[in-house]
Amino acid sequence: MNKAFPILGILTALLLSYALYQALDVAPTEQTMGDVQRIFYYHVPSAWTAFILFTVNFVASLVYLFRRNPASDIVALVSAEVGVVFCTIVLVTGPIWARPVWGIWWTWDMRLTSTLVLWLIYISYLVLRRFSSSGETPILAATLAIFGALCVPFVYFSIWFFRTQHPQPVIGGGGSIDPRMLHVLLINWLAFSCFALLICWSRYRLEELQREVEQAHALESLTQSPRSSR
Amino acid sequence: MTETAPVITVSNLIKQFGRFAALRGVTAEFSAGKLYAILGDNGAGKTTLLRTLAGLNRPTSGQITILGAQKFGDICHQVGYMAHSSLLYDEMSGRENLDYFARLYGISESARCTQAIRAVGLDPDLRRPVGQYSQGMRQRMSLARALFNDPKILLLDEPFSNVDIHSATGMVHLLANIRDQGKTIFVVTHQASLLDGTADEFIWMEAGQIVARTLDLQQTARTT
Amino acid sequence: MTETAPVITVSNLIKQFGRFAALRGVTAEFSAGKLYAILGDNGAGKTTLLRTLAGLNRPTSGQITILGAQKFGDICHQVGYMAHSSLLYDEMSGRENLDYFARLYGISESARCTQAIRAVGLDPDLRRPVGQYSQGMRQRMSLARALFNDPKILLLDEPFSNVDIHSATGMVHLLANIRDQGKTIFVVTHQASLLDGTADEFIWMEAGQIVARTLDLQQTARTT
Amino acid sequence: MPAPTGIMPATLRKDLRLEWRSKDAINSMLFFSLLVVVVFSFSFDPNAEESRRIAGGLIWVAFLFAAVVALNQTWAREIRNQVLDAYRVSPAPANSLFLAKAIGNFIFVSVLEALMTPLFVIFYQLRPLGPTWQLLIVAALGTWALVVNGTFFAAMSLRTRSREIMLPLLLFPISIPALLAMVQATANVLTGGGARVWIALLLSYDLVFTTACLLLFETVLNAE
Amino acid sequence: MPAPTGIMPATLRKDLRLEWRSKDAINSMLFFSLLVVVVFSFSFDPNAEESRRIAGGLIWVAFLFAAVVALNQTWAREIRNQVLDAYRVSPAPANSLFLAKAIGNFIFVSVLEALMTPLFVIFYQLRPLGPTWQLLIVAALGTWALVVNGTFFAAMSLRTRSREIMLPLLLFPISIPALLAMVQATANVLTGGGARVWIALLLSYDLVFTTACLLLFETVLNAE
Ligand code: HEM
Ligand SMILES: Nc1ncnc2c1ncn2[C@@H]1O[C@H](COP(=O)(O)OP(=O)(O)OP(=O)(O)O)[C@@H](O)[C@H]1O
Ligand SMILES: Nc1ncnc2c1ncn2[C@@H]1O[C@H](COP(=O)(O)OP(=O)(O)OP(=O)(O)O)[C@@H](O)[C@H]1O
Ligand SMILES: [Mg+2]
Ligand SMILES: [Mg+2]
Repeated sequence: MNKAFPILGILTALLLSYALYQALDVAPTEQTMGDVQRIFYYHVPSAWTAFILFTVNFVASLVYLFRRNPASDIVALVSAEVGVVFCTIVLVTGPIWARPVWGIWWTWDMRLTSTLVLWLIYISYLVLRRFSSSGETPILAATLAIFGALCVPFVYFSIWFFRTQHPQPVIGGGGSIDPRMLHVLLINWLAFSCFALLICWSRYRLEELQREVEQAHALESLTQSPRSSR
Repeated sequence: MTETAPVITVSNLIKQFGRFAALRGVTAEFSAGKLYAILGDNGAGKTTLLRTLAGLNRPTSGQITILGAQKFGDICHQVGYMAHSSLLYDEMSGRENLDYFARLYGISESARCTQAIRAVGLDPDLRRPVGQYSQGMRQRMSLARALFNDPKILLLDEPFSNVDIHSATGMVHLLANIRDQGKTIFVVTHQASLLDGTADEFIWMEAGQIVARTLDLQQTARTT
Repeated sequence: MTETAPVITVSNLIKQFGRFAALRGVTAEFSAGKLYAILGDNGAGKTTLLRTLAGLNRPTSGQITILGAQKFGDICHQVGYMAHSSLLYDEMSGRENLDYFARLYGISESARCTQAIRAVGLDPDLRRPVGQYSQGMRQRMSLARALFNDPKILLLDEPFSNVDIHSATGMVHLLANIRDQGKTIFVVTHQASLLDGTADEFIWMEAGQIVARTLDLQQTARTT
Repeated sequence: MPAPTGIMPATLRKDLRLEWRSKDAINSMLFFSLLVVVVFSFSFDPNAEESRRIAGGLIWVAFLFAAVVALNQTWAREIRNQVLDAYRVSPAPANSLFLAKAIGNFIFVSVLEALMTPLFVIFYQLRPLGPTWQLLIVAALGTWALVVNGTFFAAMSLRTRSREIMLPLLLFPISIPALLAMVQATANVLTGGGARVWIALLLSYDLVFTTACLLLFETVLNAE
Repeated sequence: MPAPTGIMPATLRKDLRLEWRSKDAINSMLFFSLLVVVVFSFSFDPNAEESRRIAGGLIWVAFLFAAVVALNQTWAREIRNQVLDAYRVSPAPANSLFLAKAIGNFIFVSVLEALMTPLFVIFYQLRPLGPTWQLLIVAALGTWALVVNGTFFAAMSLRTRSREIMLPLLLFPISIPALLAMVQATANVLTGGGARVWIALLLSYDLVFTTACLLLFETVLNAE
């Protein structure tokens, strides 16, 4: 941790600023949408990062249910938290983009809707963790995570069927992408992934320390003179 | 008397609730066919110990072996548990309650339930719902619920509280009988004198630990 | 000792629950500054009597006069009542509970609450919510709730159940002190021996009636 | 009798504190309202001109649901350890309890409304064509109407004896005029009309039923 | 281990009996959904073709909310005297409890639907233009979808603070696909289309989540 962490930190900072430069300056301006389109380089990488983190959450929860090891519980918690943050970025950048381009903040398009539902599911996961009074919150949370993951395909299908009956909103039609744009997009994605990893790592450490503190308190009450602890 | 193999072995049992340790390293062996009285001040951890034995609390660390099994699920039909709360549905009569719980244990003869209700001194035909019982009647019905499946191990959390003195003495006789059939009984109580002469061993708890085990009540080898 | 005027007069009190009569004509007088122990088998109607005195049950027929008033509402601030259940909010600490109930009685000095908690042997600064107390700690906090408004009449329903023996003895001393300040105390209990020597009178109930009143425990003039 | 001033605020504060204890109360309410709005949008496929007509109904049904959840929760707390009995034996007037509960629920539901309304506006692209300030009045009066009757009947349904008469068939006709007025008023304002008549109706409804509740609550609370 | 046959039916029978005695769940569901029907019928003059479009959403939202209220009630019963602990110490498999609860709730919600649907039809002058039998399938599958997840999450929310509000928080996000399918299928059939795709979707949703619930329920029930 001690050595690798600052290195990753610096690397991420460099990558992020390079990606910013690429996105704002190097990438070509889109013809119809103009400069607003550059939000694309934040919008899409955030979405991908969020999806990856949610997958991590699912896997970690499964592992926890079988192994009951605290480490995978912490991984699940952390990936859900950071995933929700990135998903929020998608949900914020999307409408910011939509307003000038489509003229409305929100529409019940398939992709928007499914992202929203995904976000709701993982928020409810975090809410459960916060509100649980059980001594075994991790188990409950892991179960919910599995339900959430199972739900994702249904969300996609249902919204797909739902919306095929109505014309797709404005975006449609965008077949191929300018290779330079793709290049910038990938760089941004790499930067975002590093950034996410960085946050997850430090959050993981924090959670681990917090649990150690709890443990130490309990140990203290174990060794304390028994009378006074009542 | 020959020394029997222990039915319950507990080693270094620790149970934490968040930052608070309610059991702080309990190690003990209990043998079959004995009646153990568990005594101790309020908050000593008696209920927590019983709940942990009954598989309702998962120990933070430490080992429990009951009837040779490590997993409570394997032997749960041989354990009877009675708690502070009645564990009964207030809206049903005592009889209906027992009939339902009997099904959970795969028992279908209702004679067993009738017998258990009689044993604790209640009327099996009482139609009133349990919610309208007096406190002591509820307590007795709750004991009947723990007894009816004829368990090898009985875990009783303050069975005598709120029970009148006659019935309590009756209960003690009942428990002594059951013990004499080779069952192991744990009774948490604050009315130790009721068990004087009946209990085989008194177990004194304090602040999450067993501080003494004595063979009779007078010999209070308490360390405080 | 001069005969004091009765603080409570009960005449021909009947309480029916549907078809079942829990109190079947209770007639009695109780004088100030005494500690009455109410004894009797389960289902004898002790709780019902106490709840009726506390204004929680409306008598089917019969008369109750407490402190000269016919309506409980007029003197309710001079009565303390402790029930089987804790009558406390599980989510708040004991201190917060008492502070709230003090407001209901128009008491704003929190010193009274601190004092009551100390009196029952608990720590007023305990921050844990009552829901996490052990059974006996809850029972004591519940007694504190009945005491804090310094009532003239105390109605206690099984205050010693689930309380460890040290604390129970402590509680008895406390009650004796309060009695000596001229308060009237009713204690329903099944652990009569705890009150032996302390209670001024033992009142034996059976099947909804007072069957005997004796001055000490040995003199069990029971008719059964 | 002690001065009952401050009982209502104290009770209200206690309720809010208990609510707040479940720490992120506001967060969870925000999330709850978001979910309700989203569920509605999925079910109704909002498009501007049609949705403006039904939005009045939608919004109030959502609030009604929130209110039902809230009401159940706040009363459940009071019967957990029979705390209500503690209130009943205290000199505190029944109406203080009623008002505190009603106001507490009013605050709770109002917060939800404040959170949900912007969401509705965004998702349904609502823009009131009529006078917006009237909507605020309608919301306040309407919420009070929901809450005051809801609190009363929730309390009634706690007391077993009165449960039978609490059949929805009784509560139902009583609530209809208020709901009708709220819905119509909201729809009118959204589609460009005024809502003075409805406001007047709501106001008188509130007055009548608040008075009725205050007069009758004591009876309900003290029913056995 | 004893044969676990008959545990599920016994538990189901017990639940139905309790509900029959108290009528908690059905009363509150009925009340809520009656209000919803009336509120909506006031909030827009239903004219055939428009109401047909909107009725699908309306009906299912009403049922979803009613189900949430019912689910909270049926589980509340299990924790009243910690009866759930009695289930946990018994050898009865967790899934029997789950299935019994789910089927019980399915019955409650179906009864509600059977009562409410005629009202909807009358108030909104509905006449399905598509194949009516598909509606029955949609209703059955859809109700099961709501109830199976609802039962699971209600059991989970027992372990949380402020459990009443927790249930919708957990249930709604995961139910969105099912809800969407129900609403769309109903609307399609009403307006003259078919609903095969949606039925297939609902069927697979039901299968996947029933399996998941059965696999995971034991873990949730036995978590402390
Ligand atoms: C309003 C809220 C919005 C949300 C929640 C949202 C969500 C998403 C998500 C989740 C993705 C990644 C999915 C995937 O790669 O398959 C995505 C990709 C994308 N979004 Fe959005 N979006 C929003 C608005 C917009 C707007 C207004 C535009 C532009 C007009 C837009 C353009 C794109 C493009 C071009 C992609 C990449 C598509 C691809 O690579 O397949 N989004 N969006
Ligand atoms: N769920 C819980 N969360 C936090 N602390 C708890 C919990 N359950 C018990 N405790 C604490 O653990 C300690 C032991 O409690 P326990 O109920 O085992 O005591 P006990 O010996 O049964 O006492 P009593 O004789 O009063 O019933 C107490 O200090 C209690 O406050
Ligand atoms: N609400 C009620 N409805 C019907 N019957 C009741 C109700 N409350 C009490 N009873 C009955 O009245 C009788 C007396 O009950 P009570 O609770 O007064 O007994 P008790 O003397 O306090 O007994 P215990 O020592 O067991 O607490 C019992 O038979 C009981 O079943
Ligand atoms: Mg205990
Ligand atoms: Mg009693």
